[in-house]
Amino acid sequence: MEKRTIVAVVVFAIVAVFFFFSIFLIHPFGKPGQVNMDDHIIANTQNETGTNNGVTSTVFDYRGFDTLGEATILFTAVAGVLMIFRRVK
Amino acid sequence: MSGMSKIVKTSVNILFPLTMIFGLYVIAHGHLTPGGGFQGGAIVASGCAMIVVAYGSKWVFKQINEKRLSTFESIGGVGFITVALLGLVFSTVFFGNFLAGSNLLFGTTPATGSTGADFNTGGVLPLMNFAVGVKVIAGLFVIVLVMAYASSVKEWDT
Amino acid sequence: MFSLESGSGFWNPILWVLIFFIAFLLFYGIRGFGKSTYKKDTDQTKAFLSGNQEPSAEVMHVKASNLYWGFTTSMKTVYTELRKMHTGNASDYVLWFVIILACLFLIMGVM
Amino acid sequence: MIEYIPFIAVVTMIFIGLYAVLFRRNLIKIVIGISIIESGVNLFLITLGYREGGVAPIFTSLPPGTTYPAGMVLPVPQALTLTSIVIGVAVLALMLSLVMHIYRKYGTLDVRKIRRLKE
Amino acid sequence: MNIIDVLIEQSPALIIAIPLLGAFLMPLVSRINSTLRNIFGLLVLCLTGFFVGILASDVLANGPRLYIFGAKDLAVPMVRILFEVDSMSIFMALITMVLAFIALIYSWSFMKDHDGLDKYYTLVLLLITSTFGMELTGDIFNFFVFLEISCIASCALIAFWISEGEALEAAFKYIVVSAIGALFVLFAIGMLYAQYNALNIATLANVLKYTFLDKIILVLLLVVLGMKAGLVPMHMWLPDSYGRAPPSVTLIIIGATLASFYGVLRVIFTLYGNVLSTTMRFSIPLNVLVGWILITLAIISIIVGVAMALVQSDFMRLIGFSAVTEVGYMFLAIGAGIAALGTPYATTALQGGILHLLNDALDIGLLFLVAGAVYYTTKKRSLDDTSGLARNMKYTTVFFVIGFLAVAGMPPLNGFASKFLIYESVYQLNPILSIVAILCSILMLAVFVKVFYAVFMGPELPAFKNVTEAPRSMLLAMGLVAALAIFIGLFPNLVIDALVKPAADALLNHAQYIGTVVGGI
Amino acid sequence: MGMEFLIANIIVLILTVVASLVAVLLRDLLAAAVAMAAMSLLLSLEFFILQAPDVAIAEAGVGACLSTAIVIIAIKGTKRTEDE
Repeated sequence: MEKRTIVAVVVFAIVAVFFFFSIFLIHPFGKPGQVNMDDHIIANTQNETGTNNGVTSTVFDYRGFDTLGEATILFTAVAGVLMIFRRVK
Repeated sequence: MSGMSKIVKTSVNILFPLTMIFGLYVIAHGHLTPGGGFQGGAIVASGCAMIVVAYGSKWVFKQINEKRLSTFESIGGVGFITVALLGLVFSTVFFGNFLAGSNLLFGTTPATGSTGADFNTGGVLPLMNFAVGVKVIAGLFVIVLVMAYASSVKEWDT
Repeated sequence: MFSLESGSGFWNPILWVLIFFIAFLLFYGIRGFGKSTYKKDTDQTKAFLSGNQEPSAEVMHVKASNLYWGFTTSMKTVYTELRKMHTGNASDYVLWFVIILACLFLIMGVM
Repeated sequence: MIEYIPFIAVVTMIFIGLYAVLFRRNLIKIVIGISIIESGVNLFLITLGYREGGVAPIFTSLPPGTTYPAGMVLPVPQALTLTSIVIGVAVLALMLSLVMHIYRKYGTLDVRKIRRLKE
Repeated sequence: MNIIDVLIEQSPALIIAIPLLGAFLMPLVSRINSTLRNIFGLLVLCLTGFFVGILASDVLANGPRLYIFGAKDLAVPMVRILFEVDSMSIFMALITMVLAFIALIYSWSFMKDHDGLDKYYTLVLLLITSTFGMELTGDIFNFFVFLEISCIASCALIAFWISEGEALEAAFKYIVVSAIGALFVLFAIGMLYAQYNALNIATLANVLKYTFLDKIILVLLLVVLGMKAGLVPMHMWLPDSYGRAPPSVTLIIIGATLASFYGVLRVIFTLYGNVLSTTMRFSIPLNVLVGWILITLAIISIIVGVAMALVQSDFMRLIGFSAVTEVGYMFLAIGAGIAALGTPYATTALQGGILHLLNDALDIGLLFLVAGAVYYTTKKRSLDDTSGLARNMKYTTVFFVIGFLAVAGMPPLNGFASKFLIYESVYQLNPILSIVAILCSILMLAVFVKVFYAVFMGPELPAFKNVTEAPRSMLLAMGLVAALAIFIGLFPNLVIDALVKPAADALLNHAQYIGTVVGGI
Repeated sequence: MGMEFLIANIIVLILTVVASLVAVLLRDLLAAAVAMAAMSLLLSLEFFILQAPDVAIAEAGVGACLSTAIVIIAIKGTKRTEDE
């Protein structure tokens, strides 16, 4: 085996061990610890935003600015793709 | 990619309106049922991608060019940010939901708890859904179209 | 005034510029003692290479890669390692990232 | 152990993608690897938001007898994941168009041969 | 309540909204006329600059300012996205603003003969917006979104010269590295969310307990943001992309890189501000450990950057490697500041690092502008092919001399002022570090003397007999940067008192940052 | 946690991981793209199981349909096999 492969495997193993170790410290699946932010959204989505869909109200109202960023990302990607495939004189 | 066989074209002819309607439904009912601007836009754009596959990108390019599509995308983006800025004008904060609870357009508040689907709710959210829908349809379609065209043309940069 | 305190010393650019200016004046004065017969663009100023013709500009041009030849040769071992490190392979870039990640994980995990 | 299985799947997917990036030589394979990492992270976010026995946070014709907020899954991770999915497709499109262009210029997709910029 | 108060109150949102709207409108505007497009771009930037200016004057006078998106008050601080602008953020925003202005003025002539300029200006505006967003935001997921926008926009701009294979290669490498990095950031954000159910930086900082998971998160964020800032040995993308992007864009990409550096500062000083003095095993406090990790990487950056710059033969790539060295100096100062947290020279080090951030942007930017002017007139990249340009490009030569003396830290230019603070304070921590830094600074001078000889001095080659001076707008841009460099060099204390000290205090005073959000519940 | 929920979860997750592994290991790029589409579909199913229908629709539309289309277009524009 060449040196690069050995280094990569060792490093890979270390990072994998740490990742696997750390995910067991997250709350068990299905039992989130603290939920105050999300409970607030679920409880108030109907009377604050007038929306039945909690996810839509989060996407467009509570975290609407992220969605603007997301739309911008798509716009950026389109501009980038169009620029890369432009015809050069 | 050039056009495909007649069977494919016919089936796409049937499937395309269905996809279109489903996607527009998902966009319009984003505030009531699962879905929204992004999801519906992605569905419509995949319908458009089907057209590109069946008819070939050159044929599609003759119908609509990428400049017009990117104009649509700009309009969608400007619409989205305009709704957000209207929030700044009417309720003094960027992204303010100024229509919610005002009983105007989309302004009614639904009953709390499990309710039926009242389309006239959601404040500015349906407007934003529409703007984002237009933007996502145009954006994803133009990506697919331009890439398909570039891969079908052998030497496009001279 | 206008001086930058660092806690253990100070740096005053205005003072420095003043001293520099005085030094420049001195230099200019000394320069004035030079020969008055010196004229530009005559045979006086031409390069004299044992009577040979002056070589053309291309020949006289020392390429940038040849500069500091001595330094790079004496540091050859360092530079071979450094060049080996910069492979230009996109996967290796990510590999370096993962290596640093692993090192810091180990350090922080032990601590 | 068994209740951690989604998290284990997440980390496995991240490392499968990282394996593709580090050891595969084809550029498109590298792009696919990045896409798999992204899917893994998306799954991670959704998994964080799941609440045992919860339903989707949508009030339209809610199943009868649902208590809320305790009986609903968390909406914020879903919103984050939506953003992340769109980011993923944007990055994918840009990367693949670069790959197509690189193929025209270099005539190869081997990552070891695409290194005119080195040292 | 007069109109200026309203404007100041709304300015954090408008700083993002105006360039974004400009970017969305740019494809439509550029359809009409190319001159109109240039004027429109400049107009958008002027308007943004006005808002940055009034926001800066307010923040420097009255302390941090909050902006909550979608709600009037802080009733539900956990849920909404908010911008928190303190002196550090506004300092970064001012740097970005200056760089953006200069880049746009420079582009006017530099990009004149290219096509695809509507996309170019759109992407430039998007990159500027995303840099502002990264600097002003107070929400960690929003930071990630803007990081991703800046990564995509930079990648597209690096590939602008699509007819060169190397530009595409550099762009691909850049996007591979930054996409993976961004995904790890998202993973870390997920872990933070899982533990504390919050995405707001101030709220998170308030409740952070430094568990094992937080260590993992800290490492992930530090490594990714360090990579995006160009720390050795994760710097390899930086010379590639800096060397192949159009120089006018490189200036803004430097701004985006510095925003990542700002992210490192934010993570260490604010997000982990409360737990920095936690003692760990072997009774080592966290700040000492993190500080020395950063110092180690910084010293390696300084040495590797300058050593590689010495042997480069491509002009822009050489400047790219010297940018790595400059990043190393910044990290050295910050590392010393963290390792010695609480002592008076730590504050000096921090001030030196923050001032060096500004100086690095200006000096490296100036050198890139000069390299671009040389490329514009001669169409040559390699240092081997150029010679004797000083005869015909007098102004450019003067600007280059200013730039290289500043980068090498020669008095009385701005580079010296910040390096002086760094040397003095790092010397108190460990003299060897300071000596290495000074030696590398001297080597840096050698690097640029080589460039000076190869490009501007030397015999006049016949190919460059009738080379002309760079166009006027490029000279104007270079002149502006050079004037700023000289001004900061001559009056460093003015800049430090007005901008740098508040920024350093804002970083150290994380209690104020947290209290602005959490105290308002 | 219901037993059938857990079993469905585990099966879908294992299939997802297997699909991603296949997508990475296959030498034929077109097959890898199809495997990626399968992975996206399974992932979308998993999102649906985890009560995230919004994300499931987005993943099905974007991940399984458009991403695959883009990858296949890119393979058409370059070449199909991985070997040199």
